[in-house]
Amino acid sequence: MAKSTVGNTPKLNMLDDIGMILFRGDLKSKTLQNAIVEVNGVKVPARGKISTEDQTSLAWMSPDELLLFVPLERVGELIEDLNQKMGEEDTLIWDISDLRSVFEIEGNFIREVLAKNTPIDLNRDKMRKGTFRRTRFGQIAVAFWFESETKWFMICRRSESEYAQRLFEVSSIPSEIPSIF
Amino acid sequence: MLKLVCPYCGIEADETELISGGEAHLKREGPASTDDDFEGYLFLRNNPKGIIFERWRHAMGCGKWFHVARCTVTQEVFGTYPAQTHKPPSRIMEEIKSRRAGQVNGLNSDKAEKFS
Amino acid sequence: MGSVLKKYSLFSLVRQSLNYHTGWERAWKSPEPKESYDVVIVGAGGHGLATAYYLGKNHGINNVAILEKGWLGGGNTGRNTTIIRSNYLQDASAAIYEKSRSLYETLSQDLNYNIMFSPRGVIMLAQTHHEARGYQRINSANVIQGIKTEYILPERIKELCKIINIDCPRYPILGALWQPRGGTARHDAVAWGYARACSDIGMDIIQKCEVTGINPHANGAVELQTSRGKIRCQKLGMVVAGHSGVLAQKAGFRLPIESVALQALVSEPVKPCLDVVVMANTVHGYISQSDKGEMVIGGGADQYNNYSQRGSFIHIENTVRALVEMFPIISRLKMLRQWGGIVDMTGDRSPIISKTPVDNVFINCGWGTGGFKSIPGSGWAMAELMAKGEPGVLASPFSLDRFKEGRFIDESVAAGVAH
Amino acid sequence: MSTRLPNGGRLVNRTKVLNFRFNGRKLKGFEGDTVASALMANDQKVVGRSFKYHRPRGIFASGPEEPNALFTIGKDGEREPNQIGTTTELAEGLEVKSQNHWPTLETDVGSVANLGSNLIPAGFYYKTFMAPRQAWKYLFEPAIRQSAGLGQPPTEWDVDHYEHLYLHTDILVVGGGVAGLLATSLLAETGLRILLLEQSPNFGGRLVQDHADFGEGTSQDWVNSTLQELSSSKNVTMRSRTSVAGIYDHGFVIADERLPNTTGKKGYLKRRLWKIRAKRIVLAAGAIERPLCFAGNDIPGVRLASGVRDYLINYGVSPGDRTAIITNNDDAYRTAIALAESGLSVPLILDTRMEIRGTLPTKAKNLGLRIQPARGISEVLGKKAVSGLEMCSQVGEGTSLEKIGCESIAVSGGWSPTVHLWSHCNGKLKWDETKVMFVPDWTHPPIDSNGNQNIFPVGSANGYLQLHEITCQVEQIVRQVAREFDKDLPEIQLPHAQEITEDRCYGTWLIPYSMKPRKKMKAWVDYQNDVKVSDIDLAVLEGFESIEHSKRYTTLGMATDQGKTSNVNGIALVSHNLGIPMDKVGTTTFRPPYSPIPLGAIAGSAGKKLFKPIRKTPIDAWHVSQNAHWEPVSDWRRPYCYLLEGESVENAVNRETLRVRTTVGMLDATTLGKILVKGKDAAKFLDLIYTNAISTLKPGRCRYGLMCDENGFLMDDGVVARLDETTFLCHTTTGGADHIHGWLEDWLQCEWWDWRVYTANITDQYVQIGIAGPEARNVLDKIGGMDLGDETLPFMSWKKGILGGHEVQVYRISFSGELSFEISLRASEGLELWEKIHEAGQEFSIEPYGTEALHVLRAEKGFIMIGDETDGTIIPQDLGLDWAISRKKDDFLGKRGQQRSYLADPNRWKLVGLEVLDNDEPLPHGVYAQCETKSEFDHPRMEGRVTSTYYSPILKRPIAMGLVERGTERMGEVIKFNCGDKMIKAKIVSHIAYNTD
Repeated sequence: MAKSTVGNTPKLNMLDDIGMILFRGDLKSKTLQNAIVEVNGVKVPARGKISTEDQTSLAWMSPDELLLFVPLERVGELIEDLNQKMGEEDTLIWDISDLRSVFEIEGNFIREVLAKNTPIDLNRDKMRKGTFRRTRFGQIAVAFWFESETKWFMICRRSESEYAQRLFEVSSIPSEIPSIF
Repeated sequence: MLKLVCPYCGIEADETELISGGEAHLKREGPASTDDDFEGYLFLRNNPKGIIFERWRHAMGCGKWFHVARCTVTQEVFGTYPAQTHKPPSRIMEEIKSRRAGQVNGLNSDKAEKFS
Repeated sequence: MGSVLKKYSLFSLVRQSLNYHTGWERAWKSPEPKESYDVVIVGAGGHGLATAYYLGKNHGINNVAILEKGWLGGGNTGRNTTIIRSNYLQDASAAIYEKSRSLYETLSQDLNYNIMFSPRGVIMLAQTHHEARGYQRINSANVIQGIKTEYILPERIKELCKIINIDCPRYPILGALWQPRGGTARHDAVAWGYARACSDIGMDIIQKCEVTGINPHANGAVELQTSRGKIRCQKLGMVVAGHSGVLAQKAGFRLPIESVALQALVSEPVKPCLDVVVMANTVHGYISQSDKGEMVIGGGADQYNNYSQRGSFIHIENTVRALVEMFPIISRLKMLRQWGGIVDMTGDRSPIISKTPVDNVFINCGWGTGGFKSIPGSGWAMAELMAKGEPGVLASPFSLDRFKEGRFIDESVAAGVAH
Repeated sequence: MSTRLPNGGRLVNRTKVLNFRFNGRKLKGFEGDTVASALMANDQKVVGRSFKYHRPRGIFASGPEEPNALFTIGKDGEREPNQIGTTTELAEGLEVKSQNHWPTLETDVGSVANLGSNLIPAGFYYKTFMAPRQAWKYLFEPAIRQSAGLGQPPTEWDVDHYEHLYLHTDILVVGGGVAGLLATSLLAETGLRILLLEQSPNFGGRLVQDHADFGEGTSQDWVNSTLQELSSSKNVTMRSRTSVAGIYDHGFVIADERLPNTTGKKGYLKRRLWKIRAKRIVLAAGAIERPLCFAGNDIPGVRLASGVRDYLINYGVSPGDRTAIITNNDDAYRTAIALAESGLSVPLILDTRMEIRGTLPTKAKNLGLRIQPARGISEVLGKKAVSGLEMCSQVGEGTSLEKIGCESIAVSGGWSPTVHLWSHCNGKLKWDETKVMFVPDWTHPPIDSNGNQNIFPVGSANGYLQLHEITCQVEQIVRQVAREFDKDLPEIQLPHAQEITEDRCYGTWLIPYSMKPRKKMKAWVDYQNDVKVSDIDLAVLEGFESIEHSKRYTTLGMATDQGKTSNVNGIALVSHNLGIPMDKVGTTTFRPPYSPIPLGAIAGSAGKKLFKPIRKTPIDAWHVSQNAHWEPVSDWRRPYCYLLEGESVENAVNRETLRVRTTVGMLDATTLGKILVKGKDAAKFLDLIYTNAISTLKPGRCRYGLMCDENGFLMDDGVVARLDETTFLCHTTTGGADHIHGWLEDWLQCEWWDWRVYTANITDQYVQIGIAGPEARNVLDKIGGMDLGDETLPFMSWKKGILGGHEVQVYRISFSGELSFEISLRASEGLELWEKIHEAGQEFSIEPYGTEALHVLRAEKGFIMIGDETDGTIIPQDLGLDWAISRKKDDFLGKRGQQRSYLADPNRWKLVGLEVLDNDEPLPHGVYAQCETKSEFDHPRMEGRVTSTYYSPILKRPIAMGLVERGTERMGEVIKFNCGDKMIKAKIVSHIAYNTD
């Protein structure tokens, strides 16, 4: 039955200075896979996953798109490197560090707060560590993943950040969080 | 409220994560086409009361278009498949046949011929 | 045509009350189908019945059967939000919807059946500059078309509609297109009134009669296979809204039509607080309060092909969200019932009243989300087309060939919606 | 009198007294009471007035099926009409008001309608009020509206709030009665995710009040231990106070959770709308008791037998000292027994059946109760409260045999399974003649997306009323459900339920069978909507034979209870009238919601500032600081203009426009769409997307391009910059970015999928700053870092560089005719550069300008604006943009569409300028020009319209553009615009008004 959910309710913090690189190409290509590993030290993630090593995360966005999270100061050099390693292969590699906002969500009952606004299956056996889920949060497109039960991440378009923050705020009022997951 | 498996992401997507795009497998008619063919391409629709092959976009997800075989009466889904094809794959047609044994009348006759 | 039925009036009510209302006659007869008719109309909804009625009334064609797969008035006629207006932009639309609206004005008297036409006025809100300009444009066209509309400002809107939130934070109300003689009517009564009048002039309304096959070339006649036997006719009119494509296929042609679900809902009844019809197209919601006191609410159509008469909850949610934003007090009214209809959407969202590729087969469809308001005008125009074999002024622009020619009648151009 | 008994009431806490008011009167109840039980305990007989005849109505039932006890509850911003008293929990300080009467509940003027009820039967309004014609609008309709409606609508804004919650589950169990609890506890073993929802505050359903023992001990023990066991199951989620309202396709379910206000503060989370995806649904929604149709069956004091039992056992409330029972089944004897065991009097049990042999009647008999078989009620005595009844033979016409005094009558006409949710998604029903009820037809179940049955009714929802049957059947069905998940339930010992013998219910639809017409006008079928047996007769008589017709004609089942107690009786009466079986009459379609849900709950948290996202640029806060007047443009907000203190919008626009023309202005152009297109086939692809040739564009250069849809209609425009051989940056309109990106992807994914092109919508990555005006270059030079001279950066070219320390791309393009640059840089640095430019520009009197000045500037130069000059039916050729349509290309999107006869017609309306003759009078927006000739519709023919009209401050006169029939061939001609109250003449001129060379 319902447990009290008051205490350590989740907070949303915008993270600055995250470098992001858009990478479109044929994810099955050997050249691409090698280039990615060589440049980032992280393998191309499986479908619907995100893989992380140190400062770098690679997220599967679509069958021909990755999103690279890297230290901001290295974006330029990495893009150059990737472009060079991809050689003649068709790619689109672009610095999109400012395209989206990255949020860190910390606290308890994060699943419950998200479940108020997203139609995805947030049960623990479905939304697992390593899952990178693109979906909607209220009316805007976002993606979620997490490091631990009490530390999640969300990205959305920069221009929609305020909406995301406000919606999160009204969804995380301590006395109004149901205990579900 | 439909839910459809995005064949690219391999996950069930909620209708609110998707955008519908109407009948699939339309053949584009360009500048050389006749008035009739062009009208057919742009306007005339099978609009079946039964099984439709249609387009959906995983808009709040991977952004890809995919195709769905769905019954417009019962909302049964017979499968989804990537959009890069001119006709439904055979596994979809098999699924339809196995579930609708002997009553493919939901299918439009021209498509049924073409695809069976 | 001489009326066989006893006239409805206050006196007939008083007279019948003396024997506890056990002496009333059937509103319409329930005959067995004959083998052949001059005209068969498929579809006993508002449009089909109105077509039959005006075939008789305007053209003296009374040997008519109206076939209905289910119960009469059971399609979109009985499932809509009953809005009547004619503040359309394009000449062709303005003409037929205004014809329709003006027929509604006297329909109760014409049919001797109170269809409760209530010209309480329709407000279409402008909530972006673009929409405001669109409505000013419609208003300008209406001036020339002879349709009485007015572009009004927020103060006047608030006077007409006290419960509106005039300064919504997101989409402020900039103005509105106001049609004082638009309004509502009792939807079922429209079907029943036409049915009673058709039956009265000797037409056969045949319910639970599904058309299963059409042979357009049966020795100079059109022959229908139905669930109640074969029926022949000289001319066939298909007036079946969402099922037009299904019927057209039986006759051997395709239509520029897709059938989708359109949903509506009502709240529980409360005392009167909304005296006009309000349409808010930027946020996709419209609302009026029925005579019973229920808030009658509609919104945008579902996007995917659907024949199931039930739609997706997200559309209900979006519509309600929009209206709660516009009318904050309704948050505490409760949704009592929601339902869906199957509407037939054409390539330009305007209707089709037309000859078809098949001789002696005529079609009236594609009213999409605008069907109820057009019933009398549509029937009038369709009857003329079927009686003469050629379209009159009202029907002529709505022919099937306009898609091939690129001759759109697009009402969405001014403000983005067609309903 | 109905009163609180000294003892009993399993759900109330007698130590906690709650004060509340009913119509201003101070009353007391207990914690655990519903509003209805508290009112009954206070002997409130009349609780409301019926819809049409304003007849006094008393509490009739004890659950959501209640047709009568509807109240307006709360005050001010908390006030909510039409609350169901039988499901609303009592709370301290509650303000309860009865509804639909004037001036008071006791003396209601509206009840004159009751006197004339014979004159106004079902559908009377269709037959009258037709003359004189105007009278409907001005007299009859207002009168009808005023008397209709139930509660008063709220007048103030809601102080409380709402939210949604999505949950995915393997199995949803609807209903926490014995069947639901048992099903959940059996399924809990499987480890599947289970969600159990119960509409009332308490689990157990009817188990405890109807059965003393279940399982090892008392039924209450069983409920308690089951709940305890379930609450420790990790895979089970349970919620009470949560009513499942609707089931939609693909296992989507909505449920309405009522949250108690635990703190008593104003402005709390009042409702939570659950949006559930369930793979399988176990429907244990129970059943609802039916009333019987006899004369006077609506007089306050007549109640459902199950309700009487609930009030007695659950709340310790006596329905009155003497309760007569009328029934056609054995279950009502439970009420008789319970009353007798509480020490209350049961003077008579009328049973319409001939033979009565079951366990329960025998027990009643042994208690010394008087049972009268084959008897009915001729008429109930009393007006605002029951004072007695006249007994008659069931088979006759209703001759009174005996008068019985009583204050309360408990009615049972049998039970109807709650099949609403089964039916929402097309599950069919069948009439079970032996059980006398509509039961789920398992051969036509609702299905999931795979075509498999996804709802499994159990217990009384499936037509099983006997406890031992229910347990067996639950187990059997739950096993089947588990197997669908490849789970096997272990062999288990079901809780023991005592078997009792019951005679079958007998379908008694009229009491007495040959009821006279006069009595039929007093025998109610739908209590709230005032539908009588005579109304159903009338509907059938007039040919409204389809149940859908008779429902709509009589309004049967269309009240707030949606016919929960009346539908089956109505169907039976139609069947009886037509002489056809129940199955053939059929049922009306059940529609969501099962119980009404507040519109606020449906809207959820998305009110006020969350109604729709507002997209903001990184400069937004700066705009706010400069007193921006906003305009929504798609989801963005953009400054329309910036208001100086005391300045009007009009003056601000003029000032900003002149600023650009005379010195320099700056514009936040961030919202313009920016789509990257890259790949070996990018140029070939864009040649098909745009009407003009893009492949011939050189890297470093820009070109204005047009996009059409396949109809040929102009859809979007913008500047394309070629970044390198294979990379293009396509600018779109603000509103068009997402749509155009989707459009490009659509063609790439679905038509030309083997082409080597990638796209990306990178709009938000950049801030774009427009600098326009004669001093534009001077401002940027002052900031320094780039040579922006004509040689290095000619018109329609772009380059990269460092400006004021920021990496930028500078586009030399113009939408105003002035010297103009658009500077693009990463969004996070945008505000900094914006402020630098603003500061550097001070010596050139730089000012920000908004969208309206932008529009005036472009209109002065005759540039078109998507949405103003276009409306979805305009082709580029109409706008004189033939130069942007390549004749060399074989194909582009829209080319074929433009070849069609209507689009190729030389008489199409063309874009021209319009110069008003009477100088100061501007042309209004959207006005049409009319000719002397008539259209086919007999009104003046239209020959043109205004698409853009502004005051040009630089020209000091109004300017306008419009589309005019063959306009470009008619230069100098004067045409007349009909502006409603006057005609304005305008000369057709060039569409370029300013600086025409």
